[in-house]
Amino acid sequence: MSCLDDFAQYPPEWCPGCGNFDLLDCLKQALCDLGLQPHEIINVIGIGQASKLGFSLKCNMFDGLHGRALPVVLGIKMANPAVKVIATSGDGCFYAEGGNHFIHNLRRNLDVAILASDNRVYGLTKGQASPTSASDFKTKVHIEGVGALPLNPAALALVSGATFVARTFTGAKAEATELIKKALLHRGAAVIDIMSPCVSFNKVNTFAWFRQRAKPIGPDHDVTDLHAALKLAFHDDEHIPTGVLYQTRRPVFGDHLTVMQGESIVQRTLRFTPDRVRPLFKDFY
Amino acid sequence: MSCLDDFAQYPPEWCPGCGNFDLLDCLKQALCDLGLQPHEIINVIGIGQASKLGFSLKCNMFDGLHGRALPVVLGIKMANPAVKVIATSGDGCFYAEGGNHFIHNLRRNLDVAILASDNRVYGLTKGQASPTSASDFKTKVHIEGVGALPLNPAALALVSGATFVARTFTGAKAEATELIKKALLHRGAAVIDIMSPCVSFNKVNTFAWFRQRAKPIGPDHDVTDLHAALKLAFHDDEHIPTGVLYQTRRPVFGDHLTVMQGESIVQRTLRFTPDRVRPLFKDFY
Amino acid sequence: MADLNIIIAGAAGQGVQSAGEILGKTLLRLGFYVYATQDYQSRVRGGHNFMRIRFGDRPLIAQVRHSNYLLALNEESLRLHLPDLDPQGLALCMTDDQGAVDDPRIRALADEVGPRSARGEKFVGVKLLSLLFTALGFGPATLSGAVQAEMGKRLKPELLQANLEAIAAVAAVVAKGDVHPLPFGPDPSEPRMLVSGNDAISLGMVAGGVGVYASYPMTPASSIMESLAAFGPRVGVAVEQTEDEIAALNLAIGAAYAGARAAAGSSGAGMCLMSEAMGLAGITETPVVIIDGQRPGPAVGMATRTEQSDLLFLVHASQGEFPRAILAPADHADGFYLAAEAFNLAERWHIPVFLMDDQAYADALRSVPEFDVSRVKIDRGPLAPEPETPQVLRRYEVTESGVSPRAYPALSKWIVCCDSHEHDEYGRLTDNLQNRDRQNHKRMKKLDGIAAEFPGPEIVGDPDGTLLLCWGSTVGPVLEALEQLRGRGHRLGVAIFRHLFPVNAPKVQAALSPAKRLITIEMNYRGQLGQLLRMEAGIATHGHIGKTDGRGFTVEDVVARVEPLLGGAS
Amino acid sequence: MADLNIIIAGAAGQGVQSAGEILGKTLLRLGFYVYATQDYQSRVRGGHNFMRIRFGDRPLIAQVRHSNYLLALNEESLRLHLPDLDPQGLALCMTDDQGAVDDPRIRALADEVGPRSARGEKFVGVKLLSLLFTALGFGPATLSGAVQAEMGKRLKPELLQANLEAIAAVAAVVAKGDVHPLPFGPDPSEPRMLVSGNDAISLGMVAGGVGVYASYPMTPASSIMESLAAFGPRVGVAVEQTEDEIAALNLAIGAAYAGARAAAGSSGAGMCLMSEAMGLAGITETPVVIIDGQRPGPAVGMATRTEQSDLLFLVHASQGEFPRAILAPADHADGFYLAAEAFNLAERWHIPVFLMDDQAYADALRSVPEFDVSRVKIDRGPLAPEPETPQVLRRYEVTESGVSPRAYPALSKWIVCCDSHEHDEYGRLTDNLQNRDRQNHKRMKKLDGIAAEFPGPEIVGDPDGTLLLCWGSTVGPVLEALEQLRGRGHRLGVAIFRHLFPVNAPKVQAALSPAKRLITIEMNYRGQLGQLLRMEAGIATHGHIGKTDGRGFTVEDVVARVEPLLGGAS
Ligand SMILES: Cc1ncc(C[n+]2csc(CCOP(=O)(O)OP(=O)(O)O)c2C)c(N)n1
Ligand SMILES: Cc1ncc(C[n+]2csc(CCOP(=O)(O)OP(=O)(O)O)c2C)c(N)n1
Ligand code: SF4
Ligand code: SF4
Ligand SMILES: [Mg+2]
Ligand SMILES: [Mg+2]
Repeated sequence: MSCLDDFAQYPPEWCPGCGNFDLLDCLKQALCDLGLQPHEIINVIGIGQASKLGFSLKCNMFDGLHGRALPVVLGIKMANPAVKVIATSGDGCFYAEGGNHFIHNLRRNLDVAILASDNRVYGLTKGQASPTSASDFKTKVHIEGVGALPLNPAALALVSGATFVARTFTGAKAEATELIKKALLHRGAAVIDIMSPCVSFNKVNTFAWFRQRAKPIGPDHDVTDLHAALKLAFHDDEHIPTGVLYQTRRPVFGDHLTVMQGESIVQRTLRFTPDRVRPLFKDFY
Repeated sequence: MSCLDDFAQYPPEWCPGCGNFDLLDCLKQALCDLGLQPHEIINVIGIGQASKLGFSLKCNMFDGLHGRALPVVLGIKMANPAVKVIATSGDGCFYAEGGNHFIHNLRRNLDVAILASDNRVYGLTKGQASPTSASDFKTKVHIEGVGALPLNPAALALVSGATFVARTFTGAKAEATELIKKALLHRGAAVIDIMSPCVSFNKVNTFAWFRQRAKPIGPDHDVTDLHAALKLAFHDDEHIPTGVLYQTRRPVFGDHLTVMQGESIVQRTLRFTPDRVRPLFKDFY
Repeated sequence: MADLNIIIAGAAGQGVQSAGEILGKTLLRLGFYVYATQDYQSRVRGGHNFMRIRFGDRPLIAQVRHSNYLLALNEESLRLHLPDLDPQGLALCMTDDQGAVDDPRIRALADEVGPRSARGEKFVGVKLLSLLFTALGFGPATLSGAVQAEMGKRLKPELLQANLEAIAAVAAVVAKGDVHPLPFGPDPSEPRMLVSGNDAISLGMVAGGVGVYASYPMTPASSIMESLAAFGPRVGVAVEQTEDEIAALNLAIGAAYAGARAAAGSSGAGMCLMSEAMGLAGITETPVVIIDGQRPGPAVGMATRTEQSDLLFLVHASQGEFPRAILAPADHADGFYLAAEAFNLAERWHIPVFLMDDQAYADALRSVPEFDVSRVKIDRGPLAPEPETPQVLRRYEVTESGVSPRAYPALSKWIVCCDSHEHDEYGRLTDNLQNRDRQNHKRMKKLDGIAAEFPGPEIVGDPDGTLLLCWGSTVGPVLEALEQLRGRGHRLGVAIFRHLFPVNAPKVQAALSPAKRLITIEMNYRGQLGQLLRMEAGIATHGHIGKTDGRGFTVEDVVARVEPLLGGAS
Repeated sequence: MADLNIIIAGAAGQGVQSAGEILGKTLLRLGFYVYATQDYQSRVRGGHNFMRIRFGDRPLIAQVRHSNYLLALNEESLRLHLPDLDPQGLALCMTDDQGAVDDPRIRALADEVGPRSARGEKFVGVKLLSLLFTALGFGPATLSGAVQAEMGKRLKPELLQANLEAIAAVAAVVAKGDVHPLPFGPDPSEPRMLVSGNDAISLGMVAGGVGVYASYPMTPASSIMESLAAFGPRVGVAVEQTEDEIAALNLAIGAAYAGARAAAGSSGAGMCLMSEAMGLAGITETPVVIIDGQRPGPAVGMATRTEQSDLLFLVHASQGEFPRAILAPADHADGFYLAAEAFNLAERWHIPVFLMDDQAYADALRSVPEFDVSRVKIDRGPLAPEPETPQVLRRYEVTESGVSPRAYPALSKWIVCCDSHEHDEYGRLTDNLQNRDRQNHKRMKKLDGIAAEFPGPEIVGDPDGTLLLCWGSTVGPVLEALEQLRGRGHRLGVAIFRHLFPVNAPKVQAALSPAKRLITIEMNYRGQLGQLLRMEAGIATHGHIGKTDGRGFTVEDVVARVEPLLGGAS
């Protein structure tokens, strides 16, 4: 049985042509390339079409609430810092309902690979605008267009403190696979904004639209330069630079906490006894 | 009676020396300078020491939930776009509990003056770290220091789409007053990160600490240059540039919506009749 | 009195819904009464969806399982729905989709029938409809007219032409023996509209003066946001899709404070996220309407299914204690009138008012006579007379009723201060003991006033036998089952609750006291209406018929669950 | 049996709390029983705060209004608290703070007493304590020792010296006639600790194995986060202050999924924000403990005050239906044992378990014998035996009890899939009808199992007269009032509820059935415990004594509210 088969779970239920099929392929390939095993990793998913990827990837999975994948990851990493955790969901999940957790967990430099499948629309709930929809995007709710400035995921990630920020496109599978591997290997908060076409509800940002605009970042970009990365993040919409925008090193969440060193809390919990409270009593006499 | 007295309400209950006294003075002065009247404006406040300013400023006031001032403002502005609205609260309220509303209402370019009194600590709840506390800030909860990267309010505002971004210090009352006036005159989302000492719980970022570091931005800064503004936002902590970092023009929330043109919804509601539903019935035959 | 039931079934993306809508609209226009329900999965392509479209010569209020026609868009649909098909019924499908299914009731149509330009998936719906229309004796012109009316503008001319040609060609191949004249005729006595439950609510909100609506997409509530957005520019409703549900209710509260009639809506998860702001509306005494489109929980639960399990949550949601009101439409007309009335209630009492429905109701299409707009009265509640000079309003003046006159800020000389803390009469934060008790009591006593305004349950059938207690989407099937069961000699009645909270205990007790036995029948596990009545009015119920599989009751479901409890005809 | 009650009162920032703590600790170390409560406003400087410190020769469980000594740090404090001072009592203050208040019980001290180095505001607390200690007959050495022990390390040597000199100088000026030997002695029979309610809970959580705690600051729950953070490095608890309460409970659920014992805590507003995640714990069957430190609502309410008005909210919070358990400590020992037990309950049943307290309990200091750690047993619930090869766990296997063995992901070869949708036994999303009913039933039937484990209420006093039903912080004052009222010949009992939900109806009915009359006494408006019992066990109560002014019951309050209901001695 090939490694890719090891990760195969239930067949996906997306629309034919959905970008998430490619994302699933790339993720499986990346996991295999890195020699990871299904029972060693945890995929925390939100709610949306993208997050349904979780049911088609065999590995430990926690399917949380819409917008709330990252706090679950934080809890997992506090309990068991060594485990490799992926967070998979869509643009609405990470940036609308989950916007607050997104920025604060990047501040924490939470050690997680955030795979944000960005189709610039709400797929699962049938076509409402997402935070990344263009200002003139029209939907049943936004009959006169969205109006608001689209949220720039890469820029938001950069100013919030992500230590790895990349952008790619599901149509560029080799690049996407490589970036996912890099994100998985990165120690710290790694964000990939993965442009992914929704064939059913986004008739603007189609496969062809992305294909035409996605342009790999040139070799002269200094990935450690925050302001250079911010310039790339604020692309004009005719040219969307893909690849690693930024990578740096900073202590990850927990590095400065005594309790998170050594044996994990989960392991300690396996054999703690109530006696551990005794030394605390003396403070109260 | 002087104009400042017109705006006087209940005496503040802050600790002597709290930066919010200065903020209150500056705000009153700005309102007077602009010739505004207490019954014409609305101050929407959150929960925290800073937001208690609302009880000491006589004008229409809506005291909302911790973190939720801005959605209330959005509702007010949908109902009555002409009214001038101020949102006043602290760093915890705007950037922690309210972080999601902060970024999304800046995307909307909601027409509001956001006065964020930033003492880098939770004053009201007695000294926990706020999102803007330094990484090495120690509290009863963060006994080993905060760890996370402090949130950079100005940078976050800039990438989120604020059309006016400024920074000031309560110790620089003339500057603060001028900036508040500019924010009130600005049409769109105006954010002022107002550094304000908390004498009781922040023994690091004291009045003297801010005074020493706050340096007005030089005249050669181009306030329309986003990337220049971002550079100023990412100051090193020995030199904090104050003044207008960025100002631009973009349609404000509602400009593109038919229903928000002309007479306000509140006014229309004063004399609507149920008959307005009749024309819709024909769609259902 | 007679009716027929048609099932259209297929995968998501195959056009079940558009076929169903054309059928429903056509039947409506022919003068029949229509009732249609939707059963769909949370996916955009694939899986299994179906609609039940029932029509007849009298008002229909429920779905039935038993069907007379099946339009199967794929093999799975044949397999799944043949068991419910009448022995005399017909199952219509394309030859390719019949697969290995064999049944004398199947009529399979070859793709080749009709013009070359009308081959393949896209034409299956219209072809099967043509079979159906012919079998029903309507003739192809009826369908062609409907297709032209419904899709004429959306389709390219050549595509429309292909559709029309296919309709005619298919109609021609239907065997004479399969054409059965309808056993009943239309009732063209009055014009009728075809509205979903959520349409009824949306229209009622417009009649009730909604000015601002805020929501975050969530099934089954999203369609209200979409309808109001579509109506918005025509009637003056501003709709905002917020970043989350927390923002939605806070936004509505802000708009209501400013003087608009405002509402927020979502499903149960959204109610959780709105719950803190419910308390904000409570303590600031801001009139706001909150719509809960229920679906099965907990958590994400079953996104596209139905349940009535949020009742006790909404009775108690948010910390502390404050007055609120909860309404639930029992039919589509209720949806309209109660939605409009919700704003009056909110503004008369300065409270949050909940309107609860559920997916089975929200998505059910029903033919109804045009809503009577003249029945909608507007009561904006007490307003403070304009002062001479600007001054702070005694916004929380302690009054007999608990309601204190309000003013619209920045529209008057009043300075209006609202506070989320306990506050004095002017809206100033205080934690003074006596003030707290005064203000808390002022708020809480509104509950008595509201309850006193509320009617008890409506009793249909026998009040003094077994009484079935129900609300919302459950009412329709229960009422139709009632007819059948009483027809078989059972002494049975139904108590319909529309005003769920606060409970008018004396009226409820009076209405229920003649009954020998009280059985709740609800789409939930614990019998929440029964729990509520026990808690609020000391009423002991004697049993609960629960349903939690996510599918709305059919009439047959109700009969099957109720009859065994009745013993012999009583 | 005797005790004395001391009030220390002043503005925020004047040191009421530190004076109170020194006094409490000293009394503790002298071998007295101590009970102290805190009354403070939501501000850091100014306003009016006070502590009541009661001590005696037997265990004390409640605060009383009547006081024997008043230490007034400002004039307002004198005015406010003199009315409650015993005619024989003493009011101690500085001369400058006496203002215009005139009362023979006042003993004002001139600032000049003591060394020059000990003048001004900072020394008021210690000087008044010295007056008090002398009047109580303890002598200055006791206080000096306490000050050295408590503040020796924190104070600069010269400041400490000034304090000690001031103590001695002040002691010397107390009039002989003001010194009254204590009418009771200490009980040094066992060592005792002085813990607040939240201390007891925090320690119980540590004993119960908490590994991860997440919270966002909110009075009165913050002190649990602060204690656990302080304990953290010593005992291995990781504490995270999250960006909001939503994150806090989702975090705890993640940690619990990973295999830690995890909890989240807040006050009522936080419960609102956590409510969606409560349902997540419900449907994913993740064991998690949730602490609600109640305060008066709705919304922001009264930040530093107390109330017991979240009960029905937490019984029903979150959409849909799922099992949960709710515990409430009735005293400080309960706080320890129930907090530990909460984790067992959560892990035995794979449910969210709530521990409810309130500000009056959270902040009340009480002397208690050391908690008996050997009483804490650990039960981590059913675990799946390790498989041979990696494979997906049947995490939601349908079992008799409703509990399915779990495994810790990434610590075993099991692949553990948990799902917030309705799911099959392996955690795969499905909206299949039959599966839904199976899984929903599997979860809901846990409620029966949990209820069966739960004891009924504890009955103290007469079971067959009037029975006062209470829980949480109300229990202490009610029990002490019981003694008084029974002493006056009333036939009265108390029913103490610690296991609030699910209700073990048979046991509750049995315990309450002998009573002639049931009266709930709670810090809320509607009588929520009574409503719960009516709803869940059909128990009719006959009255409710509510208190909603934000201040915990004193013994006098209870007596004054209960006695009129009792008629003559019965
Ligand atoms: C609290 C809550 N609000 C709303 C929903 C409904 N909902 C589910 S997925 C979704 C948005 C999906 O958009 P996105 O995250 O972009 O994912 P996509 O389907 O586009 O991949 C929404 C609004 C929900 N499940 N929970
Ligand atoms: C939902 C909710 N969570 C927590 C609180 C408690 N709370 C009140 S103010 C505050 C933080 C105050 O910090 P900040 O916003 O920085 O204001 P400051 O007092 O420093 O001016 C907190 C946590 C609350 N009122 N509501
Ligand atoms: S609706 Fe869009 S995002 Fe969802 S499966 Fe279809 S193509 Fe993919
Ligand atoms: S605690 Fe800090 S923020 Fe609050 S009033 Fe005092 S100085 Fe100001
Ligand atoms: Mg999306
Ligand atoms: Mg602050």
